[in-house]
Amino acid sequence: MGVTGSALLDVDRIRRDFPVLERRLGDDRPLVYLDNSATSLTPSPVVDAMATYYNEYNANVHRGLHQLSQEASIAYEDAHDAVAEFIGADGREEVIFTKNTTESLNLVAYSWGLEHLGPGDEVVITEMEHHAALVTWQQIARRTGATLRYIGLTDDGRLDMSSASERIGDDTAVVSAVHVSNTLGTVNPVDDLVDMAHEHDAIAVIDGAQAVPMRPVDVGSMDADFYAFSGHKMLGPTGIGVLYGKEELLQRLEPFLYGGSMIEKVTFDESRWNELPWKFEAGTPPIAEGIGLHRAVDYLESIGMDRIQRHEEALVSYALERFDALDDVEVYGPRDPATRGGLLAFNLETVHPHDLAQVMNDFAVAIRAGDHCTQPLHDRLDITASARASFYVYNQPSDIDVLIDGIDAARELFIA
Amino acid sequence: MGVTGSALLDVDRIRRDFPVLERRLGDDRPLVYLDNSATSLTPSPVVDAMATYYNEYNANVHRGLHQLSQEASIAYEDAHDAVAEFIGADGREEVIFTKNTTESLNLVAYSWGLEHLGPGDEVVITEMEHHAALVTWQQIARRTGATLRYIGLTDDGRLDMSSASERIGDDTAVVSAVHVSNTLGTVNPVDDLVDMAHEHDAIAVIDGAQAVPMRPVDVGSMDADFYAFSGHKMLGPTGIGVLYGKEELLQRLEPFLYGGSMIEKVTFDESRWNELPWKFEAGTPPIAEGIGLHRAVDYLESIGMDRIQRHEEALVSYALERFDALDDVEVYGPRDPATRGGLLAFNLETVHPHDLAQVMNDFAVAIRAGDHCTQPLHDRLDITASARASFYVYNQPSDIDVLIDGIDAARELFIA
Amino acid sequence: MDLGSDIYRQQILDHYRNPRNHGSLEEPTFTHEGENTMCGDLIEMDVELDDDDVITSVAFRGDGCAISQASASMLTERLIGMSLEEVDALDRDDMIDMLGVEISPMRVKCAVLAEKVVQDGADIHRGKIDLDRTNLDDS
Amino acid sequence: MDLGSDIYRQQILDHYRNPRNHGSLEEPTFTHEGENTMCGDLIEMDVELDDDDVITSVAFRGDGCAISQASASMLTERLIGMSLEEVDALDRDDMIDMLGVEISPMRVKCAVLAEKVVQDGADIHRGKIDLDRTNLDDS
Ligand SMILES: Cc1ncc(COP(=O)(O)O)c(C=O)c1O
Ligand SMILES: Cc1ncc(COP(=O)(O)O)c(C=O)c1O
Repeated sequence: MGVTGSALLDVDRIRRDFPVLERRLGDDRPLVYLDNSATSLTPSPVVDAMATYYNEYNANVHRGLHQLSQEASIAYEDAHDAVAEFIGADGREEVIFTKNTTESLNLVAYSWGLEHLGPGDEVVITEMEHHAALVTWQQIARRTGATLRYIGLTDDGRLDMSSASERIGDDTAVVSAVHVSNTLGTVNPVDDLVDMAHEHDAIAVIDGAQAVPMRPVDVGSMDADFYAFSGHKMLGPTGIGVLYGKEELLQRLEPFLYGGSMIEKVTFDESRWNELPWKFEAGTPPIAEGIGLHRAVDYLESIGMDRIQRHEEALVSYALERFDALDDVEVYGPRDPATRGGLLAFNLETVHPHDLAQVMNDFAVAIRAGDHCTQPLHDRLDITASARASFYVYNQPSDIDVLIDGIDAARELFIA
Repeated sequence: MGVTGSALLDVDRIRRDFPVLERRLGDDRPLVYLDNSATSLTPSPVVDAMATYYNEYNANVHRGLHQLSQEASIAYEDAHDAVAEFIGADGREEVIFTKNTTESLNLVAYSWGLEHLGPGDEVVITEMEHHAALVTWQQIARRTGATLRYIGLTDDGRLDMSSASERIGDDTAVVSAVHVSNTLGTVNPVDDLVDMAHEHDAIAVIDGAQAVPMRPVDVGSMDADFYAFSGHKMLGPTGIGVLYGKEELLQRLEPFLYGGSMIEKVTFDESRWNELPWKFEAGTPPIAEGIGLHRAVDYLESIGMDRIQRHEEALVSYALERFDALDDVEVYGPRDPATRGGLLAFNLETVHPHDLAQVMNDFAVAIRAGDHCTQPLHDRLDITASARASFYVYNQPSDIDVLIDGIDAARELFIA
Repeated sequence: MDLGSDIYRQQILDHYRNPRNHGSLEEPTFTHEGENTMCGDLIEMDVELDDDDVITSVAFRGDGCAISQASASMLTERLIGMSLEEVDALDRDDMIDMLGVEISPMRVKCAVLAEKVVQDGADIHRGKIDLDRTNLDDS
Repeated sequence: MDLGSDIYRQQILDHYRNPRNHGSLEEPTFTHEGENTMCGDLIEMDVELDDDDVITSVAFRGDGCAISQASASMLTERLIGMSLEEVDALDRDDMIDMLGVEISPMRVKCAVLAEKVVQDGADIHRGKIDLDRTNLDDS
């Protein structure tokens, strides 16, 4: 089948942890879930960890003195430690729990951006940014009078590094780039981008929403100033995201959301802030979700992020091979599986992606169709929408075969 | 026992839905959970509803075309409808899901405040505000040059309405008040405050974090412009809060967080916003949490909010009666159970509240000790901290008896 | 495999593949365009009225998914002979009935785009509203 | 009821009820104050040194929970005769050992406040740091 067996995970065993994979849809077909870039499925250990919180030590955190609150506080703080270790941060001080990647990026844009940006400053982002970064920097630039500049793309959907060199200059205040594009699959050279930003005394903000689930990430060696990702895309629950920030930057940064537990002392006239990371976690935080995310991190580590990356590459490689045999399908992004994440956006000539997704649904195949929150990139590719298949730890080569069958059926249906 | 039996809920039956109440602590004593104002316990139907989402239709929303995404989208949108009906809003357009009350209030302060406030404008809040409102308006006033003014309190811990009349005037741009104080228990005359704000063309923002769990709330008849509360205090999960806003106000309001799914159209240069309420829900929302909150609302409605209010009153009334017999205990806030919520903050002379909470923990009684995120109010009361017992649907008069036993034991231990 | 029994009924596929009244009119009484930004569906419609405001001919062009294009094609067939009052009375259910298949909530906008375009076009023509183009996401 | 077996051991209660070295010194070599804002614990300590920088007497006053006040009282007894180098070497575990009970993570700050106050006071006295008052929440 063209798939190197040894690169693949033990999918049969992993699938047992995902009860939703037992769903049968439509004509009694087993669910083939290929919408992982939108959100991953959630294994039982993660769901159970959250239920255990609710059923055994349901309490608010912030170091209440009673037993349940102590247990919840420790579990919630431990979750920060686990995430810090998972991404190579220096400690929990550098790990802020938000509600999603989007809030993480907004936190940076509001707290850092409103304070540091002004007319004459340039915000450099890429043409392949997700709306979470693109719209946010666009609007914060507008408010502050800063200028937004875009790093262009090569024809095969990689960042044009000569364009990057042109855009990043002495007026650059911040470089914000996606680590793995959720549409092109491109794995961007974030180490280089971070270096280029730092050479010009700009900060580097990396959107890791698609990277952290798929490959080993070390924010320390990358030297990023901020790094954002979401729990729900890495086997964790909805309602939680992460913002990594360098400790010395976070120390100096003004808070974003104000309220309980991010303060140290409040009077009618003024307030002082709590220590990191709590200074950036106002109000009752996502407690169950933090505990669930911790369990998801453990689950991913028990598989091994290196092995997950190889698994993704093997599936993409097989999918590209099968797609290559279809001459009415256009696949976007780089061809080399080693330089792309485990997702493929594509279009079938003659069949609108929405129609394709609907036909796929009859095959119990879940793919996404639309603009994947990268409308400007779609404009750039001169398309209004695309279909996208994205793979994760429970996917197997036969899922790709079902996908191809669905494409064949859709073609037949619409062209016949 | 001084408790009108008929006012009480069928606690035995309700308790069966809360597995955590089977916990035994310390010396093998059954948990007595009296920290409900910090967070409520979570019944099995709510935990199950979230597990069902993860185990049966785990998907992102935003109207993906595959079956799971359709099911998740409908469930998530239905949750908005259920919450809208529960609080008397006109429809889902008026119900924004945030991560907690704190974010809800920050949303208003940032989106409405940064646009409308400036030097000369006055923000009127109360001396009993929770840090979520107090710190937020304090900081947004500071940024915009607006002046913060406080409505004072009467000696028995009610709002001083003559002070309110003085503070709210033609320069007032916004009146922000807590509905039920989480420290004094006071139920504020929010209808009057809203009217006073509107008479001076100011908007009225109400913090309902403690009110919605305890009593029927109708934002429509109250005529509040914004109304904020949290899921985790009303039997729902962590990670979700609600902001109600009047539709015409929300239509005109600039978005707060930017990103996916809050947009309608994005180009490299500009963006247009999505319809309500999605314009204010950027990124992947708290999907499982919305579904859990929906189930919590159903649970509360199946009991009946009127009956819950009477239950709270009966417990407070009994607790006040027992506290009255102790002459070394000071209880803060109004005496009349009909004008206060189901919580009591107090201090035992000679025993520091932290020590009291720790002794209580030996009795398996969970109370809170500290400043309850109302430091300025504590300063005003001339104390650094207080102990707080707060009641909910699963609490019973015997829980209060155990609380009193704990107080007696603490006194003996520290004074002997 | 019985895909056709569901949303892509033969009829819809037929209209999608061979759209009726496709193209443009020489001298339309009014023309109006609308889109469904989220999905990227686009419909532009030319309408010709007689002196009694009854539709005598109609043509459309557009781009988008099968539901949006087929429903436009099917609607044009029904429009001929209709008075503008009858056009006003069309609603979402008429469109779904006309398509004759179950429309998932996610695709209702695709199904009603053509209806909104002709109704907004008629309203503008009669001076009832002032609008450049219909955008379903605004509603 | 055996509460005493746990955190409120007889010793702690005794020190809390009858604090040793409570009050102030006539001519302290240095005085320093510290607080634990979150809990509202406050400790102010006077220290007198001889020419070899050995503590000859010490007194404290304060307000707060039993752990913070008893640990201050117990610490003052141990400080007498200590050199400033020995004070420097005190750490969190010494305080917890001295209390002789399990300290939950939530209350560690109460247990170490007195230690931080005397250490910061000694550092200021020797010109090592510049600080108005110790605030445990800053650390
Ligand atoms: C009156 C009041 N407002 C706001 C809040 C903050 O709620 P959350 O922590 O869920 O944001 C609370 C809860 O602590 C509260 O009692
Ligand atoms: C690259 C990228 N950035 C940001 C996001 C936004 O993540 P969330 O919706 O969890 O905020 C996504 C997911 O859609 C993404 O793929």
